[in-house]
Amino acid sequence: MIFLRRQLPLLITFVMGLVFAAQYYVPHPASEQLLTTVNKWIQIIGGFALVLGVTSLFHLHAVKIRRKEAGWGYSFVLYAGLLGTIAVGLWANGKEAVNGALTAFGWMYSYMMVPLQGTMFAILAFFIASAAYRSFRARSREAAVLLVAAVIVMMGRVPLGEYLVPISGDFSQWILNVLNTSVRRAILIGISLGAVALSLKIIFGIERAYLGGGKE
Amino acid sequence: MTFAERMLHIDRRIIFLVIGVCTLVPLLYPVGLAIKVSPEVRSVHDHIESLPEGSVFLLSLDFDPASKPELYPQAVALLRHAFQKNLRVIGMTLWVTGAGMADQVITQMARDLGKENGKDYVFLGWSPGVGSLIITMGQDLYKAFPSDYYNQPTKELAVLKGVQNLRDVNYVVSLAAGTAGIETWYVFGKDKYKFELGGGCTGVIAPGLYPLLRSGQINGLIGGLRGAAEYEVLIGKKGRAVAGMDAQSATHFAIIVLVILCNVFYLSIRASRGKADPR
Amino acid sequence: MPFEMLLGAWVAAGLTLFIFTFLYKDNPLFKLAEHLYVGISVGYTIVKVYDTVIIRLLYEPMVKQGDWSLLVPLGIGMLMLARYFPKITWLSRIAFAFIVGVGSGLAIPRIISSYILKQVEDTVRPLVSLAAEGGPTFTYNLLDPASNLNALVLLIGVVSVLFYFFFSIEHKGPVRVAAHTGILFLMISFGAAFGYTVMARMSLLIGRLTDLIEFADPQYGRASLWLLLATVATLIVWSVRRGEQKEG
Amino acid sequence: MGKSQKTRELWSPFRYALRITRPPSRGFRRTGHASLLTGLLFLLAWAAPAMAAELSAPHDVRVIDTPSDSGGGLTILWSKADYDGPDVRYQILMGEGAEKKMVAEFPANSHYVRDAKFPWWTRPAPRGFHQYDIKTGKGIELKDGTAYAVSVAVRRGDERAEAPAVQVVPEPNWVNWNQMNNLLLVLLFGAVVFGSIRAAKRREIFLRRIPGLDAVDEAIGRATELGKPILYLTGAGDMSEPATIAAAVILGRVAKRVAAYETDLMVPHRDPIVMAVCQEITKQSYLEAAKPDAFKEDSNFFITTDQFSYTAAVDGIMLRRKPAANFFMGSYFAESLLLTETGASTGAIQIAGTDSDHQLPFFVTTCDYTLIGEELYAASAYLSREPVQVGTLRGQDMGKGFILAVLALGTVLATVGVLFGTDLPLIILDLFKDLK
Repeated sequence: MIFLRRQLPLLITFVMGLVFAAQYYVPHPASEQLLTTVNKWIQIIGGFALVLGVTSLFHLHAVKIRRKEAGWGYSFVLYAGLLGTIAVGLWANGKEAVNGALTAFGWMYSYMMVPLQGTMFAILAFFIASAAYRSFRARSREAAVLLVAAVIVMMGRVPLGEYLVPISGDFSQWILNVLNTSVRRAILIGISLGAVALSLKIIFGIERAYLGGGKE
Repeated sequence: MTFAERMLHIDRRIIFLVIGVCTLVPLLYPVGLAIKVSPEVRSVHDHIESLPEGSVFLLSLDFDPASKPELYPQAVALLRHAFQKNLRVIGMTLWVTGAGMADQVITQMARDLGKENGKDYVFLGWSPGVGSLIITMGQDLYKAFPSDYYNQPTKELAVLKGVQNLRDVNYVVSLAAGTAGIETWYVFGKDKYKFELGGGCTGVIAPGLYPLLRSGQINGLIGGLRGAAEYEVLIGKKGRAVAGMDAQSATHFAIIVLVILCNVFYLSIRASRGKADPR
Repeated sequence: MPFEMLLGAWVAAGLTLFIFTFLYKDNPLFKLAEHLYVGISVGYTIVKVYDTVIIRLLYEPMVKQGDWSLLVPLGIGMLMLARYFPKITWLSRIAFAFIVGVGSGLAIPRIISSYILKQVEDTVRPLVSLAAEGGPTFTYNLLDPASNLNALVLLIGVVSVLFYFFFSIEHKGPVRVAAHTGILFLMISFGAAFGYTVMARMSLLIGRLTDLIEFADPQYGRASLWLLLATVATLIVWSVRRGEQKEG
Repeated sequence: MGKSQKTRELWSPFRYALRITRPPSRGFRRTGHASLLTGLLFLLAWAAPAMAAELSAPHDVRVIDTPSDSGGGLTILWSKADYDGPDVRYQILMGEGAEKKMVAEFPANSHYVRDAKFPWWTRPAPRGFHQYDIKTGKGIELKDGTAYAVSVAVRRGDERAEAPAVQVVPEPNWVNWNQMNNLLLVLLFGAVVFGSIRAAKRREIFLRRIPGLDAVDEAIGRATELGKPILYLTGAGDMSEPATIAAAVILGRVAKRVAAYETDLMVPHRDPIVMAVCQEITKQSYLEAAKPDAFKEDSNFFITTDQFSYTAAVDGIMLRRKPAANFFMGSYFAESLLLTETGASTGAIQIAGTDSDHQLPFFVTTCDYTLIGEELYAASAYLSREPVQVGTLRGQDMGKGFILAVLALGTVLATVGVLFGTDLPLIILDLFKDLK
């Protein structure tokens, strides 16, 4: 029993990890086939994980409604949106359009999902402005450098900027292409080493946080 | 609290308002700031310009509502240009979720320019298959689309007279928000049936399509809202995209001015208090 | 104008405005849109997962093509639900172990390839190039990403930022200088990325506002205008009533 | 095009008969260290009759199954010739007799082995040789295990010369030798990491202070003073991402402090598995802090997987519950700014840590402290002081040191290569290339 509980998961991780790391070095079609199959499997298993999440969401709002917490009425709105979408979606067999004509599910997607999502994104435009006002202060040399770079790039990306300061377009391009690339590259190298180290530790059973409960 | 301090802790809703106004006003009353036209946009325009009246122009609107802000203005500009040049326009989409919107833009533009459905243009709608659909169209257009979006039999349409398959199409432009788009049209269409192909795409995927442009697989590329604005400048009809670029300039400068102001206030406070950080 | 499009315009314009009210203050209209959004998006994901996973990846291949090997992922997926039964909770670990094991294995060689080798390969460039007549020269055109000067700047940037990320040595002496240069590079890059993103976000805002302007057209029954009025009126009423409640 | 091709083929026998042999090209002598096999082939080609004064058939033609591929591919190699230039064209032909067809035609100064990016350990012929790969696709189908006849012809205007066809069988391979440098690095780095973990178990390893971390305690303290809750986000990643694991480890530390002070903790999630894991971790922390009763199962809760509806909900929580401290650890996308700006407007202390480089600018500008990239991993090691974590960090530092050395040495070697026109530095440089 102890073996099943503690060792079996580690063994599975170990075997799967080695097999799929090795898969990369094998160009044979059999190895490609293996990769496609397991990708499909992961997708299926991931689908079940959603059940966990949805149950948690249902539970959270059910509690809110039961306890009549502040704003519990909105939980009903949430339920209505959720169940309504599912009903409409199943009715349309999960298809947004049939023969080029929108289904009710497609209608919900185009006229509810897309505007809601797009508007949340658009709110970022306002927030980015207020963030700039609040935090772009030349408190230190570093902060000054940051704000100057931001201003140059903002100038260089629009017609008015290119018109007022003709060099700003090329200069902002240079900052983006050379300076920005070098920094992102260094950050990437660093975090990639971290990611590889972590993956190795997971495969060899040294890191077990993903199993929950940290140490045991 | 001094004036500068008050200004530093200004209610952020005022900033929101500034940004909102700076976006909305240019959209409603475009100024039309000069926009540099890039060669890749110009080549799409010049190709359409070079087509004689009555040539067949196929516009594939391969995007869904999520990419509307960038690709819709491109579609409007291209359709306007094609209709003005009295080309025969065929509209279609490879994205099932985009059919309704595509129909809307074509109908709207045709109405604005006094074009008649079936005679000057046709909207074929969507049909499954993506790559194989393009291949079928390359062999026989009427097999791929026996009827158009409004269920009119395509064989009887005046606009399609003399058009058997994709070889009879003079220019194809795909406005794409991803795959099932420009690459698809190249691989399954242009490669085999030898029509000229142009593209338009969202800003996000544009860098990935530049290799196709450099190798001549597509003859031009309209990238994002900026590309749409350039096209509008070329056809001399400044529309949403140009207005969008004005709005973009306005907001960028609003932010730059805000940043400068906030530093002026900040530094003036710091000067009056010595070196202490007035956070 | 077909009815569903007209209705769509009204709904889309309304929801857009409701979300925008968040800029003023958290309020019932935003909360309504927010909860609706969460509901619809979860519902949408459930339908899509049902359609792709249950129907297209599981049911059809198993029943129509007799691919019974899919019972394996089905079984592993079921194990995940063991979390709900305290006695057999440990079974769900098998599912986690499978996913994480495959993920880690796949990651290692691919990360080395595209984030380490590829990046190193592209940073290691000769600092001289051959001129047309054959002699070595140093090209310093800043606008050409492949020029020697840019190769040098790139190298300095990568090296100094890497120095900043050393954790097991003290930052003093030359390391300190390098790490400090690294910080400057970091800040320039952050500033540039910030400025660049401003453009992308503004395009989205422009897109939303363009839609609202379109829906203000008479053919949509001036949806945006009427809804804007209604939204503002609701907000005023709400603020007044809340003010009264606070006083009372 | 097809038509003219046929005419040319009709003509070729005559031209073939009129040819006079001619010594091989200069190019071959330069790459004189060719393998024994190439040498033999070269002799064969030398012996072959019928070579034109102006245009000789391609020499040393060798056709092999494309090495390190998944099958359906053939590689043709032949030496370069005097006449290589833009006006002369090579043709690749497949099949025999009437079924012979042209697969490709290209200028004779293109398609060299050196363009094909082989590392030195798998290069099938000297770098000056020509190379062409025939692959399944684009109207060609090569079946594994079937023999194909392939030949190379050269054409200048109307002149044409063709080398004899070679039979070869395409096959899939079991090892991609081009990527062995990748494997070598994995093994090397693995050894370094495990070695330093062992070292860390035996003795203390120095870690420099990370300034953002002092702020963690400060933030928890302030929340307790104010009697307000703490909001902790673990990001958008799943449990196999290092950032998420680091976020979960740091959550464990934060939860322990929070438990000791009996402050409220809220952890909204986007990934159900991460939620499940974090629940366990939080529970454990409360146990360790000897406050198991204070643990609430629903302090970790799921909202939705969708980016913006999640954000809208978390923003709502910030505005309604007004947490005194917001932690943003893990990986983030465009939602970062929506979260941090809303948080800032409620006056909370904000501490972020992420390896999502594209979101770092927003965290850096809007949060009080930000753990940049690897600092996030370092923070979890610094806080836990576990030998495994500390040792890993040490191993990563050694990896970075190694890469720094490669960058410096590599640049010097590459420069020397250009200055002296030599290929020798490639022996080292090839080891650090990403080859497919």
